[in-house]
Amino acid sequence: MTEKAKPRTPIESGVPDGMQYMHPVYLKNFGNWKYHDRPRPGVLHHVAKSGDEVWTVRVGTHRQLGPYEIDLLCDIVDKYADGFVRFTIRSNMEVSVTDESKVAPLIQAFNDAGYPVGGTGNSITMISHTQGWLHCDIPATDAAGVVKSLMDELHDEFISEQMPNRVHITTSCCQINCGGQGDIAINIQHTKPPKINHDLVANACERPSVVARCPVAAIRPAIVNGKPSLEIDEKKCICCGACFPPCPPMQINDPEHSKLAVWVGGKNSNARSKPMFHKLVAAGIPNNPPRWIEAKDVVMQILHAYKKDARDWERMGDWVERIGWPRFFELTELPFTKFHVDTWRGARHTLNASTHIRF
Amino acid sequence: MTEKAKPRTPIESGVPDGMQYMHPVYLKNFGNWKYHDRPRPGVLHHVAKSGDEVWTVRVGTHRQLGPYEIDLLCDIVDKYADGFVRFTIRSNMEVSVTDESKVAPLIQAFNDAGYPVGGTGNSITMISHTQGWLHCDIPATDAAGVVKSLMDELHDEFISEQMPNRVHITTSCCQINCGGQGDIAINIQHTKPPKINHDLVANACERPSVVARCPVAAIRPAIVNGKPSLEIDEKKCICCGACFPPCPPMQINDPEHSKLAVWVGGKNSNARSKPMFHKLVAAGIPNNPPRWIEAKDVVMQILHAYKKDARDWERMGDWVERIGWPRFFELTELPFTKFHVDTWRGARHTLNASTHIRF
Amino acid sequence: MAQPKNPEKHCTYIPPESEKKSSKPMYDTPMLDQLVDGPWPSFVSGLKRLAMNNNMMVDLMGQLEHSYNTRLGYWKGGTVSIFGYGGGIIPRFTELMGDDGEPMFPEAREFHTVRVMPPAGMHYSTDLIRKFSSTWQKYGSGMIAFHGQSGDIMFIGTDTDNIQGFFDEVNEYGFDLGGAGPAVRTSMSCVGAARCEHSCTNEQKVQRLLVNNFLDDMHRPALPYKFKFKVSGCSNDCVNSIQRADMAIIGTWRDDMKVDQGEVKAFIKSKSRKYVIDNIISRCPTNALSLNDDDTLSVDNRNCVRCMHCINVMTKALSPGDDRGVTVLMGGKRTLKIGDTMGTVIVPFMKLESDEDYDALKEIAENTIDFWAENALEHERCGEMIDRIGLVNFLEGIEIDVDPNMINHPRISSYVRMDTWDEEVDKWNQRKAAV
Amino acid sequence: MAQPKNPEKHCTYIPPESEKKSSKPMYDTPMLDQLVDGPWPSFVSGLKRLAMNNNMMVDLMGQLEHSYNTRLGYWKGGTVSIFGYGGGIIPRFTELMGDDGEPMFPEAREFHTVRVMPPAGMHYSTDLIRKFSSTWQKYGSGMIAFHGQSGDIMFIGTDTDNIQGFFDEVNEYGFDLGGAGPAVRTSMSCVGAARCEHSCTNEQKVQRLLVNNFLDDMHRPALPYKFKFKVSGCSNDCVNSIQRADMAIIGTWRDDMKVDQGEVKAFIKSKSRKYVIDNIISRCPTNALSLNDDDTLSVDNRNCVRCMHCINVMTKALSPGDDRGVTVLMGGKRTLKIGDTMGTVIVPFMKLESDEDYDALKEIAENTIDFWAENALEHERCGEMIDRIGLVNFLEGIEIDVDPNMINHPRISSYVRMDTWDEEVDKWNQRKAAV
Ligand code: SRM
Ligand code: SRM
Ligand code: SRM
Ligand code: SRM
Ligand code: SF4
Ligand code: SF4
Ligand code: SF4
Ligand code: SF4
Ligand code: SF4
Ligand code: SF4
Ligand code: SF4
Ligand code: SF4
Repeated sequence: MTEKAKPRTPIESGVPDGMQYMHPVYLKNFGNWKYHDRPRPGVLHHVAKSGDEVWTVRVGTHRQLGPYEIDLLCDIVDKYADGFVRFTIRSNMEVSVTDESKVAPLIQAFNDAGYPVGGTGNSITMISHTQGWLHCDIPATDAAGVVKSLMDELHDEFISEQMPNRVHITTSCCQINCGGQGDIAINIQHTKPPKINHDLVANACERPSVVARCPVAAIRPAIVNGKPSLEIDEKKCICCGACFPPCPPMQINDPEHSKLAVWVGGKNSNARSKPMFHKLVAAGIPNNPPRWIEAKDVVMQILHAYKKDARDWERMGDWVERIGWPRFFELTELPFTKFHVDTWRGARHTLNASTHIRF
Repeated sequence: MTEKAKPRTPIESGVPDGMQYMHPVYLKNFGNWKYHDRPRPGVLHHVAKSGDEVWTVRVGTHRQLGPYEIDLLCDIVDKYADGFVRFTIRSNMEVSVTDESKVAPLIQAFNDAGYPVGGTGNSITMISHTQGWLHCDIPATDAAGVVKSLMDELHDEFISEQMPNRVHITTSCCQINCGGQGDIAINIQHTKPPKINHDLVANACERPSVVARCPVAAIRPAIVNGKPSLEIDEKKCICCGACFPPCPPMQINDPEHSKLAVWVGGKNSNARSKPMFHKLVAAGIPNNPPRWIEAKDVVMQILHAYKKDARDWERMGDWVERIGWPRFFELTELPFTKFHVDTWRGARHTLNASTHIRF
Repeated sequence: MAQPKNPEKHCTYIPPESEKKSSKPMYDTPMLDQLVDGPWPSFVSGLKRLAMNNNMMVDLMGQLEHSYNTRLGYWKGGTVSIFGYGGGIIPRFTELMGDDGEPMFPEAREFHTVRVMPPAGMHYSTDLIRKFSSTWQKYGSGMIAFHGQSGDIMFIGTDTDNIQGFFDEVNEYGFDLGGAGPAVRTSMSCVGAARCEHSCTNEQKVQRLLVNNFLDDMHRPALPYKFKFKVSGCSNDCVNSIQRADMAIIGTWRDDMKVDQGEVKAFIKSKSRKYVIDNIISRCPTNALSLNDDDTLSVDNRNCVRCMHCINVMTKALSPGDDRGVTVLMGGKRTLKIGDTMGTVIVPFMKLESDEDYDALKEIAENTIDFWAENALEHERCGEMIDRIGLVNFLEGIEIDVDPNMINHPRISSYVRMDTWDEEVDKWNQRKAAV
Repeated sequence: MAQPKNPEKHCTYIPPESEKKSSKPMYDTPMLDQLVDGPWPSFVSGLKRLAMNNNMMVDLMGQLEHSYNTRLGYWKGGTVSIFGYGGGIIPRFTELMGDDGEPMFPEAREFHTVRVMPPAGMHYSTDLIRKFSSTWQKYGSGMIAFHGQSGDIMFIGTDTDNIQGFFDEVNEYGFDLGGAGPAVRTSMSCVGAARCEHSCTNEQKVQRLLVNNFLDDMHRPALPYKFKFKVSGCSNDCVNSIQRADMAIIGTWRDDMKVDQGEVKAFIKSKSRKYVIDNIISRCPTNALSLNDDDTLSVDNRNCVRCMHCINVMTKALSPGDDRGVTVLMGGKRTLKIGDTMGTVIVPFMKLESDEDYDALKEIAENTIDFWAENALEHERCGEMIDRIGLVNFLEGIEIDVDPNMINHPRISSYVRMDTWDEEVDKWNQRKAAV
């Protein structure tokens, strides 16, 4: 680390042009691709209208890269490929070559360095990654650890294409859920209202904003021990933790009572069905570092059922729509409880108002 | 009319057993039917597991029958059939014979008496009928007149089976809508808040109930001219008329501003799609007795588009789901306005959150 | 329209003045007269014939014509009942007064409707219909509606004095009043087992069982609001029960549907493969049908949702299975206060064979009406209450366990507190173990 | 796991103690150590290698191990920025104090993240990546995340003093800070036109056009809350734009999709008719596909909703049409306050060819951000505002006409007042006439 640099007016250059760092064959055929197929898991083969072909090898990473990994990976890309890399939205690297014969050595080189090649097509690709205890100010769990534990388990599914369709898993380290919707989402669910650290409220907290932030209006301003503080109506509070980021004295995280919940069937694509939100399937799962085995078990139960029962091209959500939620709970052996019945605004629309029932 | 009978304790006999008035072939094969087909419009042919067969002729009526019609119809049933009749939920009569050769003479007899035979399968059957000006205490329009006008127009569609699937039309004489959901529903839509007759409120109205009845909390108790009355927040009021039945001084009906609105795609059956509510397609239609031609025109526009464009077995709602609402408005040439966008609770779920768009 | 060949036996027939029995002259009704013509039988001809019979109908036509001119209705309610009952009559008093403050159409100053429950399934002998007609000519206008939207025979048009006599007479020959006001209402069941191959239950029996169990709640209205039962024999739901009943009972089956592969082939032959793919295979809501390359049909019965579509189309080839029963849904109604609601699945499947089965259904209805009667606000339908208190609380109230068939999908909102998750899991596990 | 054949070139490699450059001893990290093994590359090995390089990472590992033990996080926010900008840095200060009130892991007492926008489409040369790595070793921990969920390169771990130097250096070689706080945020576009045959627009151009137009709103956070753009080249929406962007721009086409019937036949031959019926024909959401008896495919292009499914399955046989453009949706976001929302169609289709087309898109974004900035409550996302004020008012605010493509279906609630129906009809008719 160096001495302090003196202020300089920034060049507001914005988003850099991607073209300048792009593989030449991408540039040449920009907007003119014809079709693709997948010669093997982890490899995409795109054919351009010009007749050009390109093979892209997809490599799993742990997102947070240091100089060692960067050199290791870039050396491979320089030696076995053409010196260009792109990253996917899921922190996978994509390395392209225009010569088919280079594919196998490239894969070999990645594998020799311990990096898995896969994540394409109907595989389970890299789990979406958030900050967790490493960096965020509000997490109830870690991100990198959860991802590593699960990807260890899912490694074989990453490097092969044996699922009915692509599987997108997301994790998030608090209920805010930066990881987003997923075929399977592993999220935090608090089960106790925040403990208010009244001593800190007066300083650390803009009280009107916190009051406004609560989705169920459970917070009201109050004077506690003579100081302005807040009060929670615990009967109303749904333990969502939304008050915690704007007001750290609203201590929501709890080693015991911040549990994991698993959600299923989120889908962003418009293929076949319209985009769908994920739905709660399991909760009360201990937040158990370093390997979160209880959460992993739930995820594996779901994946096994999906793998066995779903049809080609059915995303997790499509599959459950077809077989119905009762069957989902039957096949995964997960318990169904009153908590599965939605209670939020518009909950009426989630009730089965039909005789469409499977037996 | 006779002299006053003196009170007698009622026999609380409840719903009479239908078996005692049932056609013998129904009784014999009760619960043991095998299949049916329709040899011609207006005729159902059911075959029992026993091998028994029955032909049922469906006849349109105007629901409100007097002694003349009752005798006329019963005479035919006695002479050409077996003396049994049932009524459908849509006020059609069903007359069964076990001898196929009786079908044609029976139909002939009904037709000779001016009664249409039809309403089966993919026809347009009788419109659901409510009370209207004839009897109800809150109607903004008539029922029998609207039904007669429309059925005159739809007569050919009643006696033939030329639609993609069965068409169920409903009408209602106020926004309460006793006629229910329909493939096409013709309902009242008020466009001015109730005029309060303050002189009457104190006597004729239980004020707290009316206040509670308003779906948007637009009514509050008030003292007007020294008497307890009510006040409407006209900005909030949605002119639904729900306050009128419990409080007749809330005069909502207006010869000019009570308009007709047409709704499309209601479906009660669970066939293919789950049951669906009908959706607004046209409003501001004058309430124009005795023949309501403007409303009829809208209905005919919709029916023509459906007949031309829908596929076999598609109910109105299924069809529009497939072709999309933009195309519906295009094919029917009905205008699309901001009023078509829902604003009621849960309206968010009615927005298109996808790229599923037809061009 | 061509002249009918036998005018006196035709629905357009109006008897000559000579046969007029009513003593009042007919009003000019130019508006209504425009509804005489046209191919559909005209209620105006009907009204005219009735007006030939009695003065009440003469004045009724006068008032109706007035409504057509002013586009306003002129009836108001009131209180009329028969001895021993509180409901079942819809009283109407005219509000249309002349300058003298007296009714403009005095003979129709009262024009009540009597709601009478028809035989279950709406089966009649012509004798019975004629009997009704003659009784009603004695006590009322002679005009009978077959039927009201809730399923009543509506005897329309009489005055307070004649109500009791009419009731006594029809009551003697086996008929009872229907519902009105905050009461259990008249019910409907589809034709079902009587003449429909799709029927999976004895609709009439269910209807009678339920309604006849609540006659006190029907005849002496004291519930928060109305409560309707409706019974359909299959998912086609020919009585619109899901959207129009507080408690809907719908027949279904649990085992495999029956397939006659010979009839499947015959159907394909008559219609073409493409037709079958486009109209049957790809219309199945759960992709449970697959057409094999040899023109036989595979049905994935585990995923079939008993929607009836394929069975409706291929009536000869396909039919419901043998292990039959019903699904119960609750909470359907029209629009007031919270907007339309549909019924929600409360009992995904129950057998209806033994007396115990029927008792169980009755008990569900009793628990529901009891809980609703105690917990609903005034004028709150069951579906509105469910919406207000939530399905789970409702289920607890009627002592039914939560079941995934009740929902389209589990919650999408993470806004929920789940401290007692483990207890709820135990409940589920115990239930599973008990099976 | 088998021993790697070249351990020094393997992701499990930890340099020997002799190569350690950091001066602090490593902490015992038994919890984290359990994450070293297993087939997936381990971030713990990564952390260890970084801790060999600098003390900040030694202490960072100490704090992280502590979190693993206590199951609690220990960072709090604060205010750190570079000269001239207000956002783009996520400052972190440790809250984990020893008994002496001093940080337990003092070298990591500050551990800020710098968000830098990557090249559009996330394309890199290895040179560029190596350059980032060496700059970050100079000013920070050396740990770089490719990428954050919003698309930033996250340079994780530095103190306040080093922020400006780091920025100046990367800024000089062409990179700028991303968004944080109530600001326009960093955006993403899919690989799209660069390497995907489905692409219907120039994703990178759209992304750069929009974001670069709002750099002031990105760098000097003063909006009600965050605002995200995301760009996908087709409905597969590989950047999750509908659910995760305030404004989503998605490529589509208006004319007929392209069908190569030869390839269709080849596909059927390789997979069987039944497979094609069950996996393609009957999966089309609008039944727009029909398999002809001669194994050709009919596409009902008027009713195809461009969902991409059939094109995804038969990549060689089917492809998007030529008349391409984009659909714009607004209001997607995660869960806070009102529950998750998805974007709603605001522009069903617009061409993006001429400069005017692109200007029109920019104008829509500008109008939206202006209207939202003026009308949103504090901390209210665009989607929450739309939900609160209603779609129609929002459209009026941004001067876009209502269109039936914006809704799944027209209103089902009759609770609406429509006095001005005729005026609205006139508007529609004028619009129609104008086309
Ligand atoms: C590289 C990447 C885009 C990028 O700009 O980085 C990408 C690239 C492709 N996607 Fe994607 N998708 C990528 C993330 C996504 C996402 C977002 C996500 O992962 O969170 C989605 C939406 C996810 C969702 O619905 O929740 C996504 C939904 C699809 C779909 C729709 C699948 C479906 O049936 O629902 C397709 C179509 C398909 O599978 O053929 C698709 C297809 C493709 C194709 C085949 C397009 C093409 O012709 O080149 C690309 C190769 C995919 C493959 O893995 O076989 N891509 N794709 C992303 C790779 C992520 C990864 O490393 O695993
Ligand atoms: C870093 C990142 C996760 C990651 O490790 O990748 C992240 C981290 C945080 N997010 Fe996020 N969000 C990140 C992408 C997202 C996404 C995904 C996306 O952009 O596609 C979402 C869902 C989409 C959306 O915008 O709704 C997301 C939804 C949120 C929300 C919920 C917003 C809502 O309206 O519901 C918050 C809370 C807030 O803003 O008040 C939030 C807040 C936060 C804060 C600032 C926590 C806080 O309020 O103090 C986190 C800072 C962590 C840190 O220390 O760096 N983050 N956040 C992602 C940004 C990195 C980047 O710039 O590339
Ligand atoms: C007689 C009646 C029941 C009764 O108890 O009175 C009845 C009888 C039959 N219905 Fe129905 N339905 C009757 C009202 C209904 C209704 C309610 C209504 O009319 O308001 C519905 C629900 C309407 C809705 O969805 O909004 C109804 C939805 C069906 C369906 C489902 C159609 C669909 O595709 O959605 C079928 C199946 C079919 O068409 O083959 C059906 C089929 C049948 C069958 C074919 C059943 C059978 O095998 O016998 C009967 C002959 C129908 C025909 O017209 O061809 N019936 N049917 C009703 C005749 C009404 C009339 O006079 O027109
Ligand atoms: C007569 C009848 C229409 C007809 O001509 O067929 C009718 C007529 C009236 N209905 Fe109805 N409803 C009739 C079937 C229905 C139905 C259909 C059904 O039962 O399947 C519905 C929709 C289903 C439902 O129950 O929601 C229906 C929904 C209503 C409602 C709205 C209830 C709601 O919760 O939204 C009201 C208003 C109320 O009860 O406060 C209502 C109220 C009324 C009142 C009592 C008007 C009033 O509040 O003063 C009408 C008396 C008219 C009269 O003078 O006879 N009527 N009403 C039907 C009853 C005849 C019969 O007993 O067979
Ligand atoms: S999910 Fe929560 S804890 Fe994790 S990075 Fe996002 S805001 Fe932070
Ligand atoms: S945890 Fe959520 S519900 Fe509870 S007080 Fe905080 S913001 Fe409100
Ligand atoms: S729809 Fe309205 S006016 Fe008509 S009968 Fe029902 S309550 Fe009366
Ligand atoms: S008309 Fe409807 S909205 Fe208006 S005051 Fe009456 S009940 Fe309320
Ligand atoms: S509901 Fe089913 S069983 Fe009853 S009549 Fe209709 S089709 Fe037949
Ligand atoms: S009944 Fe309906 S769900 Fe079952 S197989 Fe037939 S079409 Fe499919
Ligand atoms: S969104 Fe469409 S165009 Fe973009 S990468 Fe995915 S499949 Fe290709
Ligand atoms: S793209 Fe989707 S909607 Fe269009 S034809 Fe193919 S499957 Fe059907």
